[in-house]
Amino acid sequence: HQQTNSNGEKIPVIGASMLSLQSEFVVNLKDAMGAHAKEKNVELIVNDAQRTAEKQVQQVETFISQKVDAIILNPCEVEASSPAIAKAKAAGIPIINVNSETSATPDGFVGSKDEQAGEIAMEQIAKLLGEKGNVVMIDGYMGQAAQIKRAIGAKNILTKYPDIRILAEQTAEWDRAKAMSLMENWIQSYGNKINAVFAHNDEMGMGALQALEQAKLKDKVIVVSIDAIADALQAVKDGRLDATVFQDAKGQGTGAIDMALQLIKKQPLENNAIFIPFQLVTKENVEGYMKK
Amino acid sequence: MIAGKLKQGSNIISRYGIFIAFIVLCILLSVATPHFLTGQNLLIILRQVSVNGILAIGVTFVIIAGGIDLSLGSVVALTGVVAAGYAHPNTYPLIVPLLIGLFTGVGVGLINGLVITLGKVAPFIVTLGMMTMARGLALVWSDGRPVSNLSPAFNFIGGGDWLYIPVPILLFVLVVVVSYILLNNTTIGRYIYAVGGNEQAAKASGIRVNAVKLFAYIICGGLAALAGIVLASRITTGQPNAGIAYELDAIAAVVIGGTSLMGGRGTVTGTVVGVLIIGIINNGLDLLNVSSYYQQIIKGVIIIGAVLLDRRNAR
Amino acid sequence: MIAGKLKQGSNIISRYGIFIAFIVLCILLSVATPHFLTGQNLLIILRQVSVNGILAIGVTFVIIAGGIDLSLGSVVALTGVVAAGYAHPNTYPLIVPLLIGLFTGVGVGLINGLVITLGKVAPFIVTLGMMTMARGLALVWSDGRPVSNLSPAFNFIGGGDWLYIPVPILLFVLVVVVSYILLNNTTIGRYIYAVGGNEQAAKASGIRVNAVKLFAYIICGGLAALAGIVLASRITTGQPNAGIAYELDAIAAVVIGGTSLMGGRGTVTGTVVGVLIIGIINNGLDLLNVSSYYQQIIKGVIIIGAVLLDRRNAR
Amino acid sequence: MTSFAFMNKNYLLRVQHLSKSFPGVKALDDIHLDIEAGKVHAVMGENGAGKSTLMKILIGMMAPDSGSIFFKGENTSFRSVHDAIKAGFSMIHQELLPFPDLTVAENIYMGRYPVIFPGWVNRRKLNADAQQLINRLGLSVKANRKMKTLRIAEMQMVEIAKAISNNAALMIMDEPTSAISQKEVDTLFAIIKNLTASGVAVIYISHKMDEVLQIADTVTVLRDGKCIVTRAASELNKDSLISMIVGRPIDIIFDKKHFERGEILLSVRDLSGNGFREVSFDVYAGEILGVAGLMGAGRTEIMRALFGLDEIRSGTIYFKGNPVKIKSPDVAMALGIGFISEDRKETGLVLTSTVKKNITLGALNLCSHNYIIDKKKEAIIADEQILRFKIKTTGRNQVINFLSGGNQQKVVLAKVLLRDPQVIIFDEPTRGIDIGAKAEIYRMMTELAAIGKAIIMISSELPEVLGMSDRILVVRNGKITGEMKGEEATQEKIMHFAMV
Ligand SMILES: Nc1ncnc2c1ncn2[C@@H]1O[C@H](COP(=O)(O)OP(=O)(O)OP(=O)(O)O)[C@@H](O)[C@H]1O
Ligand SMILES: Nc1ncnc2c1ncn2[C@@H]1O[C@H](COP(=O)(O)OP(=O)(O)OP(=O)(O)O)[C@@H](O)[C@H]1O
Ligand SMILES: [Mg+2]
Ligand SMILES: [Mg+2]
Repeated sequence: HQQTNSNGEKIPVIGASMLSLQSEFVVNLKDAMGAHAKEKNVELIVNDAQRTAEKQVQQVETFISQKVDAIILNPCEVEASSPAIAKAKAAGIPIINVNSETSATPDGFVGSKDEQAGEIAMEQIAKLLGEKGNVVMIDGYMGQAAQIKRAIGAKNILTKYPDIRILAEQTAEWDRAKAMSLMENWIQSYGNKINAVFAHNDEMGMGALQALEQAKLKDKVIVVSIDAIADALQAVKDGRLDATVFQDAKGQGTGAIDMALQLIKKQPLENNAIFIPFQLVTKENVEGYMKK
Repeated sequence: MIAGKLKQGSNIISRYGIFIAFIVLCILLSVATPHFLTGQNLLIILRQVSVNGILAIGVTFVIIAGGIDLSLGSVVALTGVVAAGYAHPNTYPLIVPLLIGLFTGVGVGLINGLVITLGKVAPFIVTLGMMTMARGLALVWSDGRPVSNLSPAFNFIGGGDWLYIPVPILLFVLVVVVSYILLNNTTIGRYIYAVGGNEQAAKASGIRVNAVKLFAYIICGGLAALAGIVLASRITTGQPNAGIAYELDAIAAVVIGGTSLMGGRGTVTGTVVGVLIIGIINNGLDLLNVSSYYQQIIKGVIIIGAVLLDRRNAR
Repeated sequence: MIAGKLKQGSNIISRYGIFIAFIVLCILLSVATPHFLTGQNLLIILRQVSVNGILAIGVTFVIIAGGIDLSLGSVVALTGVVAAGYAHPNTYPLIVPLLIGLFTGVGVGLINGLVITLGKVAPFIVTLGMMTMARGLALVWSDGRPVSNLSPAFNFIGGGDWLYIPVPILLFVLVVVVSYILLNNTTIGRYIYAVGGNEQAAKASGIRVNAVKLFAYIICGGLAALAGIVLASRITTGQPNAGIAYELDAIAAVVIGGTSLMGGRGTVTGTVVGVLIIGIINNGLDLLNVSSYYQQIIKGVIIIGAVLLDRRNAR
Repeated sequence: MTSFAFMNKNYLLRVQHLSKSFPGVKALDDIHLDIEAGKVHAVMGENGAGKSTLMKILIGMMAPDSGSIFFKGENTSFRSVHDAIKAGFSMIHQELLPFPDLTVAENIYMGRYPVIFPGWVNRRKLNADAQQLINRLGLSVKANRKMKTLRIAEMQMVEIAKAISNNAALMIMDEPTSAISQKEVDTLFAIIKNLTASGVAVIYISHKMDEVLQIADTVTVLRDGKCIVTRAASELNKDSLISMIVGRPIDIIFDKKHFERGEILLSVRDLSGNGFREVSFDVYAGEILGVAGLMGAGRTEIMRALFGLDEIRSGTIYFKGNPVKIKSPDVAMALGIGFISEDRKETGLVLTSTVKKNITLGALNLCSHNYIIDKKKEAIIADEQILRFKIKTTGRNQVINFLSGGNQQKVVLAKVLLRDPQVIIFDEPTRGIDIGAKAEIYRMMTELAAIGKAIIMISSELPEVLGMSDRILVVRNGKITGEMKGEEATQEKIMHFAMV
């Protein structure tokens, strides 16, 4: 069944289970992996776990029964996706995590720490606020790893700034329309008391931004969010969004494929945990990110 | 005769039970927070409910006709990305994305209706399948990415004002008025009630049941498309993952408004009240800054409670 | 007599229509990929469907009794986090989290049932409210964080084997067998069908309709709890956001299996086939490496197609 | 109204070689039928003979397997009811087909609303026309009332109004009088006379011999899906008709014997509830207590309350001298009360279920042990009941919905009597039942009384009340207005108490 390349060698097959292909960042990540896999002449099977850890475990089981050569896991959850790691290891198939961590240790890791994103965003807010003011926080879908970690990161920073207060915190489930409604409602109850908005992703950040603009409050309120999706970068460039936090999909994707190939070829890894740091994107440096 | 009068009396109460629940809720919120009962906030609530409102009115047709439509949320996403694709600045005139979007929604409604009537498959399963399919199509069409950079004209639909009133509100009101007339004053509207109330009898009365059902699904699809366009315009992008589970809020509004899921019974005004109840719960809980977790619990309690109050009065 | 045989014959075809769809699907997948028809893969499919299977069997009771349960997915999350909370290593014996989890699910079912029967509120709206409430409770209970670090004994339920067969499969089979007997061979099972078929007539036949409905919702809640425990154990953590939209897959399986959403009609075997159809679609499309977007489209088509085939044969 | 008088020589409708089979039954077998304009053509036959099936084919609700239908000389076979109605057919169906949440006016004109311009309903005209029609039928109901607030008999009259409103050339009436009392029957007959005078052809189906002989010009008898005979009504009398239908003569229908009256089994004191007040009466073992009254008098409501189906507002029920609280039917049944409802579709049967399961539903204790059903025993019991009540079905596992109306009624009887109750309430027990089966039911009632059961029989058929009852109560406006011994009762006496 397995294909061979022109040299008659077996083409390695990598199975990837992705967090959600309805998320723009993950789509970018997938595309980066796909492009690099093509370059390296590897067959890449991509499954969409649709944010369900159980599905992710199932998909890894299916990869195992398909006898793929390596598995790339873009975990849905820290703990809940961990059984997938154990299963792959038990089957002797190398598995690496891309983008985020699980509690079980895989054979390799390429990605970032979501806490860091929250830290960078909140640090920027603190800076822009002059270390003083009221922040509202728009959470991702409650209970999901990214939501929990981004919130933790942000709150870690706030311990340093006693004069910055979280006025309200609410989920908008990663959804732009929901964030917009939430922001509209907050404007009603808090009005001018809001000095800054931290949204767990750019979609929600954009929603909040639009609500503020409609209420003609944008120039008084700072908005920072995470992911650096195209819309957000454009908004930063236009001076609407104050900052976003860039996560290097391309770096993570190519890194993961390379690491998987090394493991397939049983080459030793000089570093089995590559951390690709988040980067702050502001009007000053946005141009550089828009090309990426 | 007296029995008849009595019956009618109790009908009136049962009809207004949910209105009472609505008013009670409004009073409670006004007492709880001064920010609730302000003209501006009420306008915001109306704008916020307009997408769900348009969807709920659409599915009211289908539910009265004895069906259900679970594909609404996905159709919102699909029509949103499709319309947005033709709404970039300096490409097509505004009418193009609008018509293509509406056409997409109508097409989905038509397919739902055809499979349900000719294929004789349960509406639940057909529209559940369509929910998955339309979502897939939206993702394929947009390659999983938001379709942004839309023309100001397009964005006016969701974000603009006309005579100081937000356009989505105007559209919602228009939909309500037209639907009210359609259901109450036209023959096709009355046939929708008949088909939902007793399909056998409708057939025996010479009503072309399949045509009536098709009509209901097409209206529903078309209104879902309108909602999709309004939403895309409101958030200035076509999102392939927009509208997830919107159908549940829409159906909840319809049921809260007293429409029976068994078909044959229901009103547009009821649905409007249902939509407003859900809207003020969402708004009010945000205003009160109730924690996300408790918001969900309270929302569930209020929805059941409102309907319970309604039923209590009906007895 | 011959006439009777004939009638039964056509019943058999209509009954087996979905089986035929199932077998056709299996053959297609076996031809399409060599990985499908392997012992290991079939075992994987069975393990994968066991959570949805247990849920679907539970909701079969409710649907036959003429109701619906939309709270399943949230109950899965709630019972998962609650059970996990008592399942840390070296705290309580295994029986404690199991009983507390089951008790939670039964409690939710009981509340659903009581509001539906005594409050006379439509099951759709009650369980929709409960869907929101149970999710909120799960988040409150777990403070929005996964409950992890569970004992090996607890994790055995979802991850362990017994006589080479994964425990979730054994549990699923047990649930199927017991439910089959309950629905087919016991008086309460017969009453469930009667209540769903014609509530008035059931009442006039001396059946305590409310008690029967309560029973159905309690069974459903209890099985949702079992599914929640199996899931938490399988992913070795109680996840407050687990099980989102699981109710839709469960209900889809039931309807694909020929159970009528109008109540009064349906079988456990049908539900099992429905569950397997959904399971092999998910598994097969992954095996074939169909892109996730197209997967959704194809899945929708297959689900509608399978039911369509079934209905065609029924005529 | 159009006149078809000139077509009298030709047939308005001709049916030739019509056949229809369902899985397991040949419902119609090479049927011929010729219908003349301006005449009433009765179609008679036992339950399940194929009458309703034939009519459903004529109106386009079902397709025949073979055969042809000529309407006004043209070969027609309507593919939908829509076409048939447009061509000038209308039909009163055997089963009520109401739209419960729509108004009476909307029910009547459904599918044919008056419009201001196409598509726009003219409500004023709709209500006015409907009200006029209702008044003409002597019904005191407002046209804008919701259909679901009507009583069964009123709904039946609305169905009649609906059929008439179509100005049809051919009207099919499938048992239009099974749920209405004599007064309404008279109104209906007057209307039929009017219709035929203006050239409308009427196909009339009924199990009531007197009615048919009174109204019909021609009678066709079906048996087992075959045309047995077509005759002018003037050549027939009751006995010849009966023997044609059943295939043998049935001598006495009311095989009434009086038995020694035993203890008081059930007594009711000052019972009030929805639709009745301060009702008191006793029922003795071994007697048949007839309950007469006009439609909507509240008889059904009293019995429903007694059986625990409706709420009791005040008053006491004594069972064998002991006061009892009957909150729900299971309590009533445990005491030994059985209730055969007048509305088999609503409260009688689970239509999606089988004959067997319906029969045993109320008495699963007879064939179960520790809640586990003994299926063999259940099958035996079901078969016994099918035999005992001569239920025409393809088998015990046939779905009830596919049984003919009369046979469905027999299943209700079988189900209730299976529990062997001591007090049995029969609410319109012979509604839609054929003549042979009627005799059977009367015989059964007599037998039950003979072994000491108490029987309450609500009936709107006065001959039945007079022929069967030991004692008769008359109900008017929710109150008992008269009581008399069976042998002293006359139609006049009953009507005196029943009317104001
Ligand atoms: N849809 C159906 N499927 C299967 N069998 C049917 C169906 N409809 C009618 N039958 C059968 O056809 C036969 C004729 O039924 P039909 O309803 O025409 O009888 P009928 O003469 O009207 O009897 P009744 O006097 O009881 O109304 C019966 O045996 C009945 O069980
Ligand atoms: N609002 C209603 N909704 C549904 N059913 C109703 C309503 N009102 C009356 N009915 C039903 O109509 C039936 C007849 O009512 P009622 O008992 O008053 O008449 P009756 O004296 O039995 O006369 P008959 O049966 O001859 O019409 C009963 O079964 C009753 O339950
Ligand atoms: Mg008939
Ligand atoms: Mg009655």
